[in-house]
Amino acid sequence: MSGQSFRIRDKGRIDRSKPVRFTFDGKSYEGFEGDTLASALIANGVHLIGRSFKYHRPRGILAAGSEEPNALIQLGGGNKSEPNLRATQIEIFDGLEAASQNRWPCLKFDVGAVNSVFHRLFPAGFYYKTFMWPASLWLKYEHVIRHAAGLGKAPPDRDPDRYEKVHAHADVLIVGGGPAGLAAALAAGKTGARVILADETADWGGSLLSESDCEIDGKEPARWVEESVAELEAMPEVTLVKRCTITGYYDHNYLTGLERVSDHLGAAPEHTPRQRLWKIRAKRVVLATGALERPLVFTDNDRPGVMLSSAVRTYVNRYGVLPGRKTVIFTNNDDAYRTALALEDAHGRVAAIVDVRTSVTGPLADAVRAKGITVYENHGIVSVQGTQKVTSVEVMQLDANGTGVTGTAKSVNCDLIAMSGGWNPTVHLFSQSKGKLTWDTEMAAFIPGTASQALASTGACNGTMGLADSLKEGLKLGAEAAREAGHKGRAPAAPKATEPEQGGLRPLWITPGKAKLGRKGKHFVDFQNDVTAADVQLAAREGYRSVEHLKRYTTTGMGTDQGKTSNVNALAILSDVLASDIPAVGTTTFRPPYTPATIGAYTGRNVGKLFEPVRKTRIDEWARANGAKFEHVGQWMRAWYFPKQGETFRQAIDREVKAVRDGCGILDASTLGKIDIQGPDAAEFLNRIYTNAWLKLGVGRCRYGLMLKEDGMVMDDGVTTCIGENHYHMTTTTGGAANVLSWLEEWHQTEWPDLKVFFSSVTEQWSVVAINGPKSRAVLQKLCEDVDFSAEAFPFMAMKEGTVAGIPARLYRISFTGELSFEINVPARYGLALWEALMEAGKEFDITPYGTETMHVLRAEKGFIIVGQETDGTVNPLDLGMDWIVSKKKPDFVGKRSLERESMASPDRKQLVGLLTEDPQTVLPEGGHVVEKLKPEPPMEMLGHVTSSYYSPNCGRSIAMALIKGGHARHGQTLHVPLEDKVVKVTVTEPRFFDLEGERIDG
Amino acid sequence: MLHITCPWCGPRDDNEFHYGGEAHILRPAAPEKLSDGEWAEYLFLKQNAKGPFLERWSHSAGCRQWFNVVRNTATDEIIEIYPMGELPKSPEGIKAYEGNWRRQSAAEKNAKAGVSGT
Amino acid sequence: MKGSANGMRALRGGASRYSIFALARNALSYHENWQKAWRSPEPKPEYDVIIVGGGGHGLATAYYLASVHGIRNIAVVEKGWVGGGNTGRNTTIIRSNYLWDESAGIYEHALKLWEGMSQELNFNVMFSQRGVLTLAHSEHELKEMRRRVEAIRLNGIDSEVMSPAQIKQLVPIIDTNPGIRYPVMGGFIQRRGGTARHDAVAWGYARAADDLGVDIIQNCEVTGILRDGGKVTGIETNRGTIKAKKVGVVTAGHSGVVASMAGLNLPIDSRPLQALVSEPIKPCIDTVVMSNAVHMYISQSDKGELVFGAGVDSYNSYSQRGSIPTVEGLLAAAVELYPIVSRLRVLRTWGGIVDTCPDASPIISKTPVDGLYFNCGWGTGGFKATPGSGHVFADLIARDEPNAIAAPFSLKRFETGYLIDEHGAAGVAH
Amino acid sequence: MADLETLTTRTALDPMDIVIGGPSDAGVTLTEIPFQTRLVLRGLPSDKKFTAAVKGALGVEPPSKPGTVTSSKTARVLWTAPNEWMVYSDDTGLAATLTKAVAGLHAAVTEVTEHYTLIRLSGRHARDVMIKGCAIDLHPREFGPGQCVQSHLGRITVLFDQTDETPSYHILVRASFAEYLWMYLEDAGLEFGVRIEAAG
Ligand SMILES: Cc1cc2nc3c(=O)[nH]c(=O)nc-3n(C[C@H](O)[C@H](O)[C@H](O)COP(=O)(O)OP(=O)(O)OC[C@H]3O[C@@H](n4cnc5c(N)ncnc54)[C@H](O)[C@@H]3O)c2cc1C
Ligand SMILES: NC(=O)c1ccc[n+]([C@@H]2O[C@H](COP(=O)([O-])OP(=O)(O)OC[C@H]3O[C@@H](n4cnc5c(N)ncnc54)[C@H](O)[C@@H]3O)[C@@H](O)[C@H]2O)c1
Ligand SMILES: Cc1cc2nc3c(=O)[nH]c(=O)nc-3n(C[C@H](O)[C@H](O)[C@H](O)COP(=O)(O)O)c2cc1C
Ligand SMILES: [Zn+2]
Repeated sequence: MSGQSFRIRDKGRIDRSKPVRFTFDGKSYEGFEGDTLASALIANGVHLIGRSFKYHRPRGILAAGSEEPNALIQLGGGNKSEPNLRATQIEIFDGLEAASQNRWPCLKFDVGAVNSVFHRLFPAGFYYKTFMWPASLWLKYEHVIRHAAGLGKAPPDRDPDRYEKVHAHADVLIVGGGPAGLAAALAAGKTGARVILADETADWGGSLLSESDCEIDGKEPARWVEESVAELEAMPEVTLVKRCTITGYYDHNYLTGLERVSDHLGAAPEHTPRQRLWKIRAKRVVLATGALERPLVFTDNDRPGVMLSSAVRTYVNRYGVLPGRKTVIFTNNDDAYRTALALEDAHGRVAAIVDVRTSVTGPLADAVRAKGITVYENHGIVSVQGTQKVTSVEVMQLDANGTGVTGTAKSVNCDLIAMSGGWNPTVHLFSQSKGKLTWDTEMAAFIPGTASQALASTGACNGTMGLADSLKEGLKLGAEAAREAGHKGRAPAAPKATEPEQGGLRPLWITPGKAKLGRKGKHFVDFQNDVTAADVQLAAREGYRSVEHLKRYTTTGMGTDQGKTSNVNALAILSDVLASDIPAVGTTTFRPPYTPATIGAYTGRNVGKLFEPVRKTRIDEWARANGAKFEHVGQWMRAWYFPKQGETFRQAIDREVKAVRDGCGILDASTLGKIDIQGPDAAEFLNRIYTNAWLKLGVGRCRYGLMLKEDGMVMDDGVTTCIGENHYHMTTTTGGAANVLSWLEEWHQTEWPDLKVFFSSVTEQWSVVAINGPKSRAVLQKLCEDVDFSAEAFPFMAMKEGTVAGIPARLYRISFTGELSFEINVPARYGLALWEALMEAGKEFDITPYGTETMHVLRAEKGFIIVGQETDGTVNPLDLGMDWIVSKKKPDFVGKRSLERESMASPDRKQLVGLLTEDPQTVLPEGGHVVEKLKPEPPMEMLGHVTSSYYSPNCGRSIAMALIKGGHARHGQTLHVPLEDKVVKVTVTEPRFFDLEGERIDG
Repeated sequence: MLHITCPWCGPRDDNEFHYGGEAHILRPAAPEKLSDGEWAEYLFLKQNAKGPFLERWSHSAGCRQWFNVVRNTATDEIIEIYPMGELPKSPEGIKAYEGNWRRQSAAEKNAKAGVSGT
Repeated sequence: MKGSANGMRALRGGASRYSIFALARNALSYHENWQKAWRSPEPKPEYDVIIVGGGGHGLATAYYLASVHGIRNIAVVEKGWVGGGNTGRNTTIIRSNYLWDESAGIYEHALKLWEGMSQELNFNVMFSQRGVLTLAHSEHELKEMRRRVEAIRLNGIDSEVMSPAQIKQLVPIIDTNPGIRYPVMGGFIQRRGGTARHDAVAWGYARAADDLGVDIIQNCEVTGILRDGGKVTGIETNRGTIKAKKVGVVTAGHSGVVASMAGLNLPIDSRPLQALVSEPIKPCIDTVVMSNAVHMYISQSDKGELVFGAGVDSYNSYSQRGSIPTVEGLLAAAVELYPIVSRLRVLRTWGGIVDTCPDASPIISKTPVDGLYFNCGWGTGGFKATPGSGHVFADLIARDEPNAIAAPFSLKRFETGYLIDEHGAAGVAH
Repeated sequence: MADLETLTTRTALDPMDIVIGGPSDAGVTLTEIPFQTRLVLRGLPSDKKFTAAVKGALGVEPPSKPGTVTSSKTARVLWTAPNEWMVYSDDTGLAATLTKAVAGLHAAVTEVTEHYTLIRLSGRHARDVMIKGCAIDLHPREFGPGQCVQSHLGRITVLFDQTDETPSYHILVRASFAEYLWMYLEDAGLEFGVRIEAAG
């Protein structure tokens, strides 16, 4: 047992046959499997674990569970390093590396501890009162403050581990696997209900594992736990999840849990997650989360060696380690006497029991006295000696009302103080569920009151503190929950349980010291954030009287422990200053997570390539193989341009753009949204949704349509084709597809349910290849025998079915370039084949693949808008000069009435125009702003912005479109686009630049 | 996470649904008869009730059907779910429906003049 | 009003000033002699002006009514504790780089006031101009960004475009690998933007307003708005009736509720907006970084927590909670852009109720009721406007006429259609 | 001029170059079932003529109970909405047949064979893989063969049904999201072992 000099020979549930080596701050130690880092350090006599946030006071271990505020650890190194872990929850494994935090250069000599020297300058909220003058210096002060911020460190780079999520459903979810939770699970499980039982620790049994003085059905409690767990494991519908903290209780019985799947193994086996986020929907929830012990607030109660009494018992009984050789117990209740007995039993010496109660009687007190332990009744600890570890305490008698001390101080040597200030039921989840708390005067604690979701609380978290009662209540509520979830069964008979009987407590929220509060030594309330009783009182004095103000002004309860050990003490002290009831002061809001939860677990596998889908067309692989550059358009990847070797962006685009107008170009247009619309009222429906007229579109004919929102602003556009009687094929913008379909459904279902029409998305049903340019007809004719391509037989805005390269196809003669153009739709599986056939057939015509950039230039040459580029949700059709598509005759369509407001036609609106730069080679940046009156310096009044701007090789100059104030009346004006480094002079024109007569459409 | 019972698919998590805001906003049948202010009532003004609130949801990741819900926006408790085109039946729902200011608005009157049912 | 070095001078109204010297002096008396930051008076029967809502905007309004307009008979009534609404639960991003002139006008007005606020209020609100960086992740976003940057620059507001390499230098923890789903393709920064200690803003205004005689009445919920004919005459509260000549309502998420007390309807939806903080860690990110495409933004507080926020939840609610998928989405985005955060832990999540307008711009307006004014609709981004909003709202109340900055934000715009649509243009509205 | 049969066809997942194979004791197997005929059928279940016409063409009435599947020799019909069904079949001419059958009624048939692809996930751990990304309760008490559901899986929306007790799930996914879903499922299966099978 090398070095483990504080290991108790015959106690604990650790596996002594499995020694484990670990390091703390670089020094190597040994513990056993089953130890936490805290218990293993205690076994090795290490008590100085960390430094506090503000004063850098030396700190040790306060607790034995997840409420620990002090013993925070940086675990592991490199990218697996993790800050702020509680030593009390880390299960040790071979090779574990732990380090203390928030100290420099080392834990024992921490320079930051000078703060402690100047502590009187740093009361609660001091920073609000200073650093204001001179103003410019605040940034420097802040730099220093920031430098001191934080506890541990983030790892340097990407997390190598894997996280999973799982959805679960339960008839009954039971949180907490102590006696109450196990009992509830047994009862619920027996009914055949689907039960999930979760506990945040590595072992079932909860507080039972820490006790040596009670029995269940005549058995040691651990035995009863083992048998119960075995029984539960045999039930097929019961799921037991260890190391799983239920972190959040959300609406409608939705809870989250964080399971630490392989943290305790050191490294996760391949493909096994490190942690798993459970998302549980439960018909009923039974909370059995136990209770947390409260510290006592006395002078220098933060010294290493001051520990919660129940934690001491846990270390002794569960881990077989002695947190001190000589203990002073400081308490306001009987439970700490069990600790005294446990210590004695483990050959630890109890130097004295200091009890604030005026007279202490009962079986536990008798037992303690029988061992010869001195009990100081009506006494308090008034000072603690020893900075890095307790060496002795001074004890004095309390005065009549407990606010001062009398008599002389007695000094007692000790290396451990085990304190107990009573119990706070763990009502966090109950309160998160929006249940109302009530104050229990006898316990001096908040307990669950009215629930607002389908839940029950049992055991210590319900204020039911006795073992027998907890078991009985657990069984009852477990069975009840299962019944309410629709299963039949009764609660099994409760086992017989015995434990020492306990009396009441005396809530004494501050133990007076020798001097007035705040003058000598510190009474800590919130250990991690260094909030003292004096700070709480100061805040109240300064008018921060709401408990929420108190929290925010002093930072009480805002540390990584979220005030599990401090909040009730703080608000009790506040209520005392305010001379108000504790329940009237109330608690701060309990928020998820119950204990801090790993960000990676919320993320799960939604990282890297699974972060978000990337959508690709069936022709994408050709583009990739042929050197295309891509751009993201919504979720889609689209070919942006196809550079040839050595070409610049501009060269490639110029080449593609010219190729289309001179010969023929080919574009993958598959991403366009497509909606199949059928039904006798389809035309009527389109007529209401689009701004133009739709009632008379013949079969085989296409029409361009514009959709507005009800506020009159442009929402989407596209070509819709009548492909049969009462049958239409609508196209939408790539980004708008999903929205448009929902839009149609919404109007149909909620406004015009009487219209007979159906919509179905068919976007990916079709691969769409657009072939554009004067030679496109010739290319197509080579591949297609069953369609007459003559301008008469196949006019602009017509659709025909035929066979292209042997593939059944729909051909649409529509054009986004102003050139002769066909959009060929084939079943998606043939998309690539079609593309390749067209490329082959087009060879002799120099067919040129092009991407979205060239498409944009070509349409801009013709002045066609792109929704989302020329529009941004604030642009109406009149602004775009598209009055021609807004029907004056139709009585109504979506957005019509809004267009009739005066503001919609105001001459002052931003209207679409063309801009020509003075120097034809200058290409304006998109997003540049246009001004009329140039000033040497901003600010200057802006007229609007450049929406589209390109070099047009077909025009031999740059072209641009812009939305500018009163633009329609400005044609011919000279304006300016002031850029960072120069001003560009522009002339306002029509937003059309090429083929103004529209002569090219027939090829 | 709210648990919303789609009238067709049954109870599902709220992220399967699309929220459609206040229910029973009737679209004026003769918008041209409304003043700009009255049209704005229909277009922009919200009831935004704290307490039982009548609202629309669509099961967008499921059957894509729209339906109405009475939900207490103060507690997020769902009180009633009922089909499009019908009125609430729960006492809270009826009270919320009848107390809605829209019943008196010009836009609503205009809508009622033209259509009935919804 | 300049700060004074000796710390002895009183605040304007007589309260003693805060300073390092005051701190040292009080240390000698064990901090037992600090005055109350503000009084807790009983409501008087009548006030010239009552401000409903003790958030930052309401308190600032009262402060400027007193300090600029000399009105002293003012009450701020707050149903809970001052700063307990969105002022106390926001992610504290401050910037003025908005697209539209009207927005730039009010937010820049605010930013200028921020720059002198700690001194003016004699309360360190820890305004920290650490810069607010907005990222672009696609060609499309780069273009949108260009549009904003140019507009901001021509409005005379600072704005700098940054390349991915510069971004990496400024924010070393960001992943600038071009192969990720949303590669960082560029960004722009407003260096004058940053953060402030949100609670301190409420406290600072409360203290300074109180010092000028403003009654700050907490735990006082307004339950009715009294009117006589078309004119406001006072308010009904859980602590009785209080008369007033003018009433300014600044209740953010609860604006609809209060409006209905006066028979008014607003174009506002109240929605949950969530935020969360990590455990405190040593400084690792010094700038505020926002990203539209992945819907998240991040900063690190002076205490060390990473502060995260995302977009607003989809449904109306007053429950101050919100839905877990929003949090999951936000954190996945965080890990995508800042891989090191994966092993850090979420310390606390919460929600606020934000008042969203159809055009994502606020309402600062007279109403059809004489003497009743509303300031609301700040939605997800009103913290940054706090001083500016209070300043112009005070002006509106005092003069019964909006000034040039406030005028575009009148309720009338919903009727006329002259909206200030920050949706399409601005994206993330924080 | 090429003949349809000789033309290259590409499934939604072909570009991924998926390698067939894997451990024989894998916990899950994955298969793409690409070109089975898939039709969206719309109509009013209350219309007797409609249900009869469908039965005539498919050999079975469309299920009226939400989330259920009916099947015949020719087709499987999945409920997707109160007036909408997804029809699976091996009959490539079924669209025409069905369209003809419902002609004149307020009904619609839309071919979506290529709009989607189908991924079969099967094996003793198939349910464990599903519940990683799907919030539907797939416990045998709640969900089994003959039932179908539309919901989220990972970050996308799918329609799936359970086809046997293994369990096996047939997951219908929009073609452009198929790569994502495939990667997602394969990754989710890693801890149980994944075998890729060719469609048989
Ligand atoms: C999570 C979150 C993140 C945000 N992030 C940012 C950000 O980064 N940057 C930014 O600029 N903005 C942000 N915001 C928005 C910002 O917080 C708000 O716009 C701003 O704080 C509003 O201030 P306020 O004073 O108007 O409202 P509040 O602070 O909400 O004050 C309104 C007050 O009115 C009181 N009240 C309500 N009803 C009554 C009644 N009947 N009687 C009396 N009193 C009443 C309330 O109790 C409350 O105290 C965020 C908001 C949230 C919720
Ligand atoms: N002396 C006292 O005053 C006192 C105090 C506390 C407990 N007890 C004893 O405790 C017993 C009551 O047992 P119990 O079952 O109510 O409590 P318990 O403390 O035995 O068990 C609670 C369990 O809940 C788990 N837990 C807590 N929060 C959780 C969360 N968010 N997620 C997952 N797990 C969580 C804990 O890990 C623990 O195992 C009685 O015997 C009682 O006498 C007595
Ligand atoms: C910028 C900022 C930083 C915060 N830092 C912390 C923190 O360090 N610890 C903490 O517990 N809460 C922190 N919070 C959250 C608050 O505790 C609180 O949850 C939030 O203000 C909402 O209030 P509520 O939870 O009481 O409703 C922070 C909040 C904000 C806005
Ligand atoms: Zn549904």
